[in-house]
Amino acid sequence: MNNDISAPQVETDVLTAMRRPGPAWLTGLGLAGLLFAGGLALWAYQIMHGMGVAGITHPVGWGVYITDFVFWVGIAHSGTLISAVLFIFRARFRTSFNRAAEAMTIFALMVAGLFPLIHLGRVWRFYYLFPYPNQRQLWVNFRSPLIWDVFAVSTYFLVSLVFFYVGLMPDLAIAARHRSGRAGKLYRILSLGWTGNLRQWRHYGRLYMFLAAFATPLVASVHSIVSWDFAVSIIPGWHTTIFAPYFVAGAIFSGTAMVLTLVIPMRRVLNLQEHIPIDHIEAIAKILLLTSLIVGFSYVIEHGMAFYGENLFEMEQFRFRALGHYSLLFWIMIMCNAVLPLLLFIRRLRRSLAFLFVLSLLVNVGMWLERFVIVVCSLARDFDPYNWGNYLPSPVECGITLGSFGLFFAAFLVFVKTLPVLSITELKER
Amino acid sequence: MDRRKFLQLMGLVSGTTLLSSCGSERNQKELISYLVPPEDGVRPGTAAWRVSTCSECPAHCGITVRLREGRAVKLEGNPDHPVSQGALCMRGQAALWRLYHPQRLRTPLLRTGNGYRPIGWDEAMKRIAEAMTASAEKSRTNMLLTGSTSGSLAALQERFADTCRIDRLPEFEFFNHAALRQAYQLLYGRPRLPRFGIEDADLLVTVGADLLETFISPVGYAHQLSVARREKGLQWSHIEPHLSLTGANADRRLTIRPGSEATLLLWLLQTLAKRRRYARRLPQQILDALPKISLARAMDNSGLPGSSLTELARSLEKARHPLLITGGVATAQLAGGQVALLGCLLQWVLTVPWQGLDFDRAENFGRAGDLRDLQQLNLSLQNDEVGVLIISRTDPVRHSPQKWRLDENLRRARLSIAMTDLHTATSRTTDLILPLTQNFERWDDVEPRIGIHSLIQPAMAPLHNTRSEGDILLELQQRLTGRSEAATYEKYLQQRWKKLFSASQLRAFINKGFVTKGSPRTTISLRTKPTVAALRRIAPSEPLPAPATVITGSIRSFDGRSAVLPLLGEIPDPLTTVTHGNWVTLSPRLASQYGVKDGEELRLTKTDFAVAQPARLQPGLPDGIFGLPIDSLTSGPPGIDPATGEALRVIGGIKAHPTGKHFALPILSGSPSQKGRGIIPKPIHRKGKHHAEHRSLYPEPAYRQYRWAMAIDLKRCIGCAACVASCYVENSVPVVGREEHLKGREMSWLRIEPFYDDQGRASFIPMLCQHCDYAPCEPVCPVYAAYHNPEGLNVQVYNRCVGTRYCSNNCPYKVRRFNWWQHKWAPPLEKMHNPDLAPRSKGMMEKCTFCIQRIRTAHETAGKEDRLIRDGEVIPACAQSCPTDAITFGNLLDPQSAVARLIKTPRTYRVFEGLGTEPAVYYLRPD
Amino acid sequence: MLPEIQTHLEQLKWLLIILIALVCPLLALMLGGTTVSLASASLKHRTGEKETPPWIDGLLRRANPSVEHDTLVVLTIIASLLLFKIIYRPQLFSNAAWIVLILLLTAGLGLMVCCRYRLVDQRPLDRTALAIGGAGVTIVAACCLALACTESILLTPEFWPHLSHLPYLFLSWHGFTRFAEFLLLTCAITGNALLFSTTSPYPTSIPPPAADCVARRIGAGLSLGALLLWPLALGLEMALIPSLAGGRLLTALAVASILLAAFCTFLLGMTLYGKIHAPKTFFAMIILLFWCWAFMGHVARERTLTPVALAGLAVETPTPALATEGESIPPEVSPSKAAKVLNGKELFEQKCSVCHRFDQRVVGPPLNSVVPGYRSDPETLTAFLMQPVKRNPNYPAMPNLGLTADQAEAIADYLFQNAEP
Amino acid sequence: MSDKAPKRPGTRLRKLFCLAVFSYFALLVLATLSASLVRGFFAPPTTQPIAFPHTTHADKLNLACDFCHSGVKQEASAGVPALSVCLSCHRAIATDRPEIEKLLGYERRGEPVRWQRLHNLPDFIHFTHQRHIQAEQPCAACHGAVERMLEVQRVRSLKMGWCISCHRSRGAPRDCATCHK
Repeated sequence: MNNDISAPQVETDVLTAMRRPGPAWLTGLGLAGLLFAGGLALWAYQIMHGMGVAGITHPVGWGVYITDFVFWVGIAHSGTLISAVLFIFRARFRTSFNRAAEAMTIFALMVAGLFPLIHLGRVWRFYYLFPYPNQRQLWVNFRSPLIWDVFAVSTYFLVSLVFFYVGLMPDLAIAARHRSGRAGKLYRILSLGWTGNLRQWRHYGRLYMFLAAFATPLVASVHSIVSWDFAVSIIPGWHTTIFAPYFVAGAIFSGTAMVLTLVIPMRRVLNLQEHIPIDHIEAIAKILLLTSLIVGFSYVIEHGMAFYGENLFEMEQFRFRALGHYSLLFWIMIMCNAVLPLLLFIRRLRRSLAFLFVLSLLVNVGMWLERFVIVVCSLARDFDPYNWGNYLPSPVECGITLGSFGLFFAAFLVFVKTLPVLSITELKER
Repeated sequence: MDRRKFLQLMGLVSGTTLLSSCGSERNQKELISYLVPPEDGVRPGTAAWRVSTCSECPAHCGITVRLREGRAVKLEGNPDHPVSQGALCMRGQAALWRLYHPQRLRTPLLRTGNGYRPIGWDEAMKRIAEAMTASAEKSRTNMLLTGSTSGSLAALQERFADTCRIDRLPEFEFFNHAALRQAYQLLYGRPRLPRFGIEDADLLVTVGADLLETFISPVGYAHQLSVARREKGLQWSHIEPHLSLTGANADRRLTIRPGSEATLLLWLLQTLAKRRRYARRLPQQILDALPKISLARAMDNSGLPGSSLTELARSLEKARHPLLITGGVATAQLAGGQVALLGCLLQWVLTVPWQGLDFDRAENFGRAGDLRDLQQLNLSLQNDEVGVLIISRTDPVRHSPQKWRLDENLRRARLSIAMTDLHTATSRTTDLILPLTQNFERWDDVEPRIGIHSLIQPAMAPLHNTRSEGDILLELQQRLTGRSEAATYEKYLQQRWKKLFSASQLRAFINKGFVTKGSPRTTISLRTKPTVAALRRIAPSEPLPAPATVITGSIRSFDGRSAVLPLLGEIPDPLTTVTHGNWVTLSPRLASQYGVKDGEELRLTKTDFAVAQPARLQPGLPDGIFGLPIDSLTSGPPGIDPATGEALRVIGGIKAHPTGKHFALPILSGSPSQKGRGIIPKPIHRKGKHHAEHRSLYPEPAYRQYRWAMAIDLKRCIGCAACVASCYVENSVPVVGREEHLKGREMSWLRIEPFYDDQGRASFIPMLCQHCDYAPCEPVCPVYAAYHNPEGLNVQVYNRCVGTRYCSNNCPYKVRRFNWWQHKWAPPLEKMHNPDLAPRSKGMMEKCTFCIQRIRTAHETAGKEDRLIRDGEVIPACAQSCPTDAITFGNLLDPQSAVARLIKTPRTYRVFEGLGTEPAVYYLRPD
Repeated sequence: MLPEIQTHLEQLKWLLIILIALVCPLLALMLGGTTVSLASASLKHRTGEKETPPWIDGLLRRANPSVEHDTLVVLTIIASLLLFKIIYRPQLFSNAAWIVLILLLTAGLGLMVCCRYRLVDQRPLDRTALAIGGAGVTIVAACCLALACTESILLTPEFWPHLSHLPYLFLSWHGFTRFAEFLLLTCAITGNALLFSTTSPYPTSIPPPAADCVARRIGAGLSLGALLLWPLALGLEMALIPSLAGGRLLTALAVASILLAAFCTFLLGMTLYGKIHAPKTFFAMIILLFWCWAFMGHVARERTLTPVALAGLAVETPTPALATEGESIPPEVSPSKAAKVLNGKELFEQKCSVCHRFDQRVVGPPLNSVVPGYRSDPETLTAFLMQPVKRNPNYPAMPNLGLTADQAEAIADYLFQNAEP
Repeated sequence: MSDKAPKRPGTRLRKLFCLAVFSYFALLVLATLSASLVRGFFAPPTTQPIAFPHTTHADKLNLACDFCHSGVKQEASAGVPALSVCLSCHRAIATDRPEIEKLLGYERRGEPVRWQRLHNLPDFIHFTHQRHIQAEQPCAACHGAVERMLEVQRVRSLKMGWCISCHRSRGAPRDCATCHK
């Protein structure tokens, strides 16, 4: 590691990233905000007119909304992985990414939390989903995976928020010192009076270790619950026991891809090249390769089990996925998720930023399509051939999906300008 | 005059006040008191039943109308009515949509340019009277053309015609069975259609007659068929050139080349005549007059293998009660007269000994004419001989060939008047339109068969400013002759009924809805001389050149008259599952020849006949045939058969070419084949691999008194979708229209799924919520909207549903429907809502509830008498309306109940039993 | 219910209100004071004897102004509870439950008092004392919650019959809001105590000692927070109050107390900025808020517990005569009044004369034409009077007045006497 | 709030603070008023077309409830008495009173009386009086002492929680389909 950079140099580099936003940043924020506003308007339109404006129909009751929900919860998993799991493994390269990854987790979860409401037919009765004591003496149905989702995603959001904030406190104190006037005062308050004396560091260390240990099982549990939304049903193509590990691997895969997508351009724009060396990015690429292999293996398992078990419904389902109405999306998914990442075996490609950036975009496209194929194909061709039907996303659904991307990127842009993008304290330790 | 005063006049005091408004469900804010307390019946919250008769088609089935708060909300068959025995077809169930139709004519309309101006009744009557008197001076004749009329209205028309110097033209119906009637006239001198004794037959051979769709009395025949199959072991073979719902339900379906029915019947007659037993029944001159025809010629002419012909002849000989019926498509072609004659002759030989034909209870087509009379009318219109032309309850413009240009000729009449309740092709061309009161708003009686008088009784006060036809005629008579039979049509009815019935008969007539008066038993005898003359005239006919098109009657709209009802457009055609549209069917192989897929337009042309409709692939349809439902005919039939006056419905030598245009055809079936999933387990169950004996991890469901279950006998189900229409009306299921169907968002709680095997044989399965013991939809609903109640029902609590739609996704039968929109009911359709059911708003899931409102009412009556619900006390709307009693509903925990007994038969199975959902709907295998 | 209590019920209710309005501020002060002192004592205990920052001692000193009146508080609390039980719904809770509640409350108060004595003597608190004090505070708080829920359940008479079967009905969101309001008032009054009970007069030019400064800041914070949250709690209570209890008066009271809280905040602002120093008025304001809060409870109860609403509740166990305006609610609907004087004439006047006359037709037929028919056997007339059946079609059906046998007998005799033969 | 002597810049802050507190309280007063408005505390009492006093009929005259509300024993809705039931007595009695004048006016015009409904259940609920009367529930259990009310008012919340509690403690069926249509 290049430890020739002095401590104050690290501080000035990271904090200069937070100075007055340039025109590029403003246009980016404006565009993202516009997308998000468009998404909200479409959602209001859908509430006013009814679910009919969306493309979802009779056999295919779920469509783009649930795909987006699983996609965004998947993205959120990178934060926990990088900040908690790698912290426990004492991985050095973690410090380049953990702040960006944790921020990404929180914003992705905020976006993911919206979709269970958007896909509700009567969203003005959403409070039926929460188990508060009510005069009707009615509880929610605790056997329903949708209720598990409510608990899992909210727990995960809180833990990530606390984890992100605890990690941020020392950096806020540093930022407070460098800033004067109103902003400085705000940072001082936010850092909860962090003075950096020995006692505080002792507490901080212990707390951070506890939080990391506590967040690690979340990596596996939250996305397993999200996969159980499908696994507990009896629909061919959903009702398989492989879903939990398959979805967790998929989540980490798309999460790390999104980290790369965000960090690579950020590194160049905010010129933090020295602080995020190529070796660290190569380490992330290795994780990408590992999870891609797991996901590829899961595809093989899924199709293999269907034809091995000779279950009529499953065989038709997977034949339809590969050769049916949505076969193009299926093959793009296979290409993006299982075949292209194999190029990462080549060391030179692993270190070339351009290739990694393009690959990460493709991986996220692949992962979105994977969720789309799972959700839609299984519902399109299930038990009774009379009910087979196809599904075409409607403009409203696409608008709301773009709106969700708008919200995510707007939040990330705001984060970049208001909070230190890299963990200054950990960089110094390095 | 309301019903009570009317009945008091008749000296019968029963029934209730007809107050319309009390405690209507819409605005719950007010409790509106009565003026006079009702003796019984119309009390808020309880239903009253009123007997009446359906007049959606000339069969006139008996119905009972369910009234809630003075509104008609449901129609059900009148249990012991001789025509329909308690069942009702799809069109009968949808008749309420005609009563509350938003576009119903509300006032008389006078043509101004090409638009219409509403005018008052007096002005309309004055104009008609003046026109009739004026045309008398100008040596023009006034004419009255009506649809099939019977009972008192026919008598009044007779009197009206005599007194007001107006010619009463023969009645015009498109399905007027002219060829058959002429054949009977020729053979026995009785121009009537006999009642066929199908319930006593042990072998039935139908040639072209679509018994289950549009032939004379479909519901009656369906019921007779199911009784004969159940008790007499009836074997039924159907001979037709194309594929119809009747053919699909026959035990054996012989597809012959179109136009070869005459030679086939001739060969059958000839082979039977060889046997002494039958030869005795025919006089010798007739036997000699029979033209000779060899088996080989019959074979290549009809396209059937020799074995099936001989086998058919042998079965006819062996049967003790054979019955042969021709009609429908077979007699509606150029050689139709010969087919009818030979068919009736064969009937004489086979059926008369065991009295299979009953001319004393003949169908009431007595005064029906045919298209030749219409041609005559067209001619007299052309040379301006017609003064006032009154056209009532029929649509000649639509059903006459394009080349006659009847619509322009109508304008040459001095004054053309159309009496109808909804706009038709004819009413758009006449000068004056008089709106008629609907079936449920007027007093009347009809005579579906000779001797059977069936009552039409008002269920509610007329909705709009309409009048009954009887009142119109009486007022015209009053204006023209200064004297009328009676002040109003009700008084006329009273006088006539008093003369016709004894006091006890009258009481039964009012309470039960029908009376059967005995008619003298007469025997029919064969008139040999005209028969021989006719036989000599038979020329050997060649089959029509392929490819041919067959114009079929539609079970959804009869001859097109019911197509205007939105509910009938919404329910899919049983064979093609297409809704809201027109189509032409062709076999898959023919389609690949033309290179067309579902929805691509195909243009059929022959000399002056041209039709272009989207194609629909129909497995089981012979290769050289295009099936055209009657609604797809945009310009009337291609021509008429000069010999019999029937419209030509089978045309050979058709040239067809795809036009390249593509129509989005709303097809509800995802795939015509079961793909080997054993939804209807034909003899070869899926590859024989049976699941291990099913063991469940779940606790045994503890039902205490009731476990509601249903048994559906697929052998009896004929796929007529009467149950689907009944379910739509009973549960106020919204009609969503074509665009929503294209997206696959139909709302029917119950659907008929047609599946075809590789030989193209169709079988139907009604699919509804199975109310499973371990319902996959219940554990996944986050808010307990899908909930299992202690009586085994899977209850859907509408106002608790949040709309995640996971229940619909997880249901293997996909029977749950989601309200994508807030469905609006155009006024006055919302009056048809069943108040026992909650209105569903957008965002709610809904599904079949085994008519829980009926179960609840049964619980309340049983609770009042402190007893359990008896078997058969709860009948869901679908089971009640089924003509063949295929659906049985009851309590599984009561071993004596019908459904429990049915479930023990070996044919019982359940759909997707292997999934372990333990459904409560047991199906009985069709084989 | 003793007759004397029946008659003076109104006065008793006012007495109860006054008692509640008196007791609540005291109880609140005790509760608040003990909590603050316990907290500061435990802080002191935690940071060890030596280097406890001065402000903790300041806090300790302020939180225990005077202990003498504690015993007085305990007694008045018990008295008001007994009075509450007497006035309202003795049967709502079994006496045993109420006695247990009183004992618990006294035990809690006792624990708190003895812990405060230890604090007054400035003897360092060891762990057990802290535990006792904590236990005391929690018990009293629990009892206050129970009392708030009682106050709420009183406003929903429809749930009374089912309380024994479904005890969880006792807890309600409205009850919790009332308890939250009580806690807010406690914070306000404690904050006020900390803010104003300074050893040195305030404001003074010389800066007061550091210890007081922290205590004063905590006091200001507490009361400002309480006063700002008070309108929220009232708005919530208006939303959650059972439908029967709500009304214009109650809303007016709520708005009044919000304005009062606004005025208090304004006063607090001025004090903080040293403009005025008026501990007395501020304290009076808080007491007034307590009175408003208690009086709202009273108004709600008055609106709900009308005899009309209380009818038909306890179906199985016919309720003993409820203590309301001296009238007994008839157990079931067909009002068969206690048989008054067995005098046919009066019964006839009161019940039959409305529709019948002897000589001419009013609603029913003239009695002279009907009664002679029954002379042969009087029993049928009595039976008819008890179960009137519609006989003559052109007269409306005679209603069943639910007469008892002897009433019918008396009327029948009267009719036989007065109708002509 | 620093308690040092107020400095010049502090006043702007203080003005801001006062404004904030004032608007906060004003807002909360509005919130309370609107909460009461929504709850209908300010709604004018429902005025019936005819001021029918239950006190005289049910209490003084001791008429049983089902004399007028005849539907209560046989079927679901209790219903209101037909005009002829009122007129059977009031054609002859107390015809001078203004309310009876109104009644006779209705009868002359042949127009039904449109009573304002107080015990109003949502339209997805099915409630039968008959089953509750059969279970020996007195009318007062759900309607209070109507014979005491000069002007009929609702004294029960008629909310699901209350119905469920009664069904639970009396062992009546709690299957959703019992009440939900």
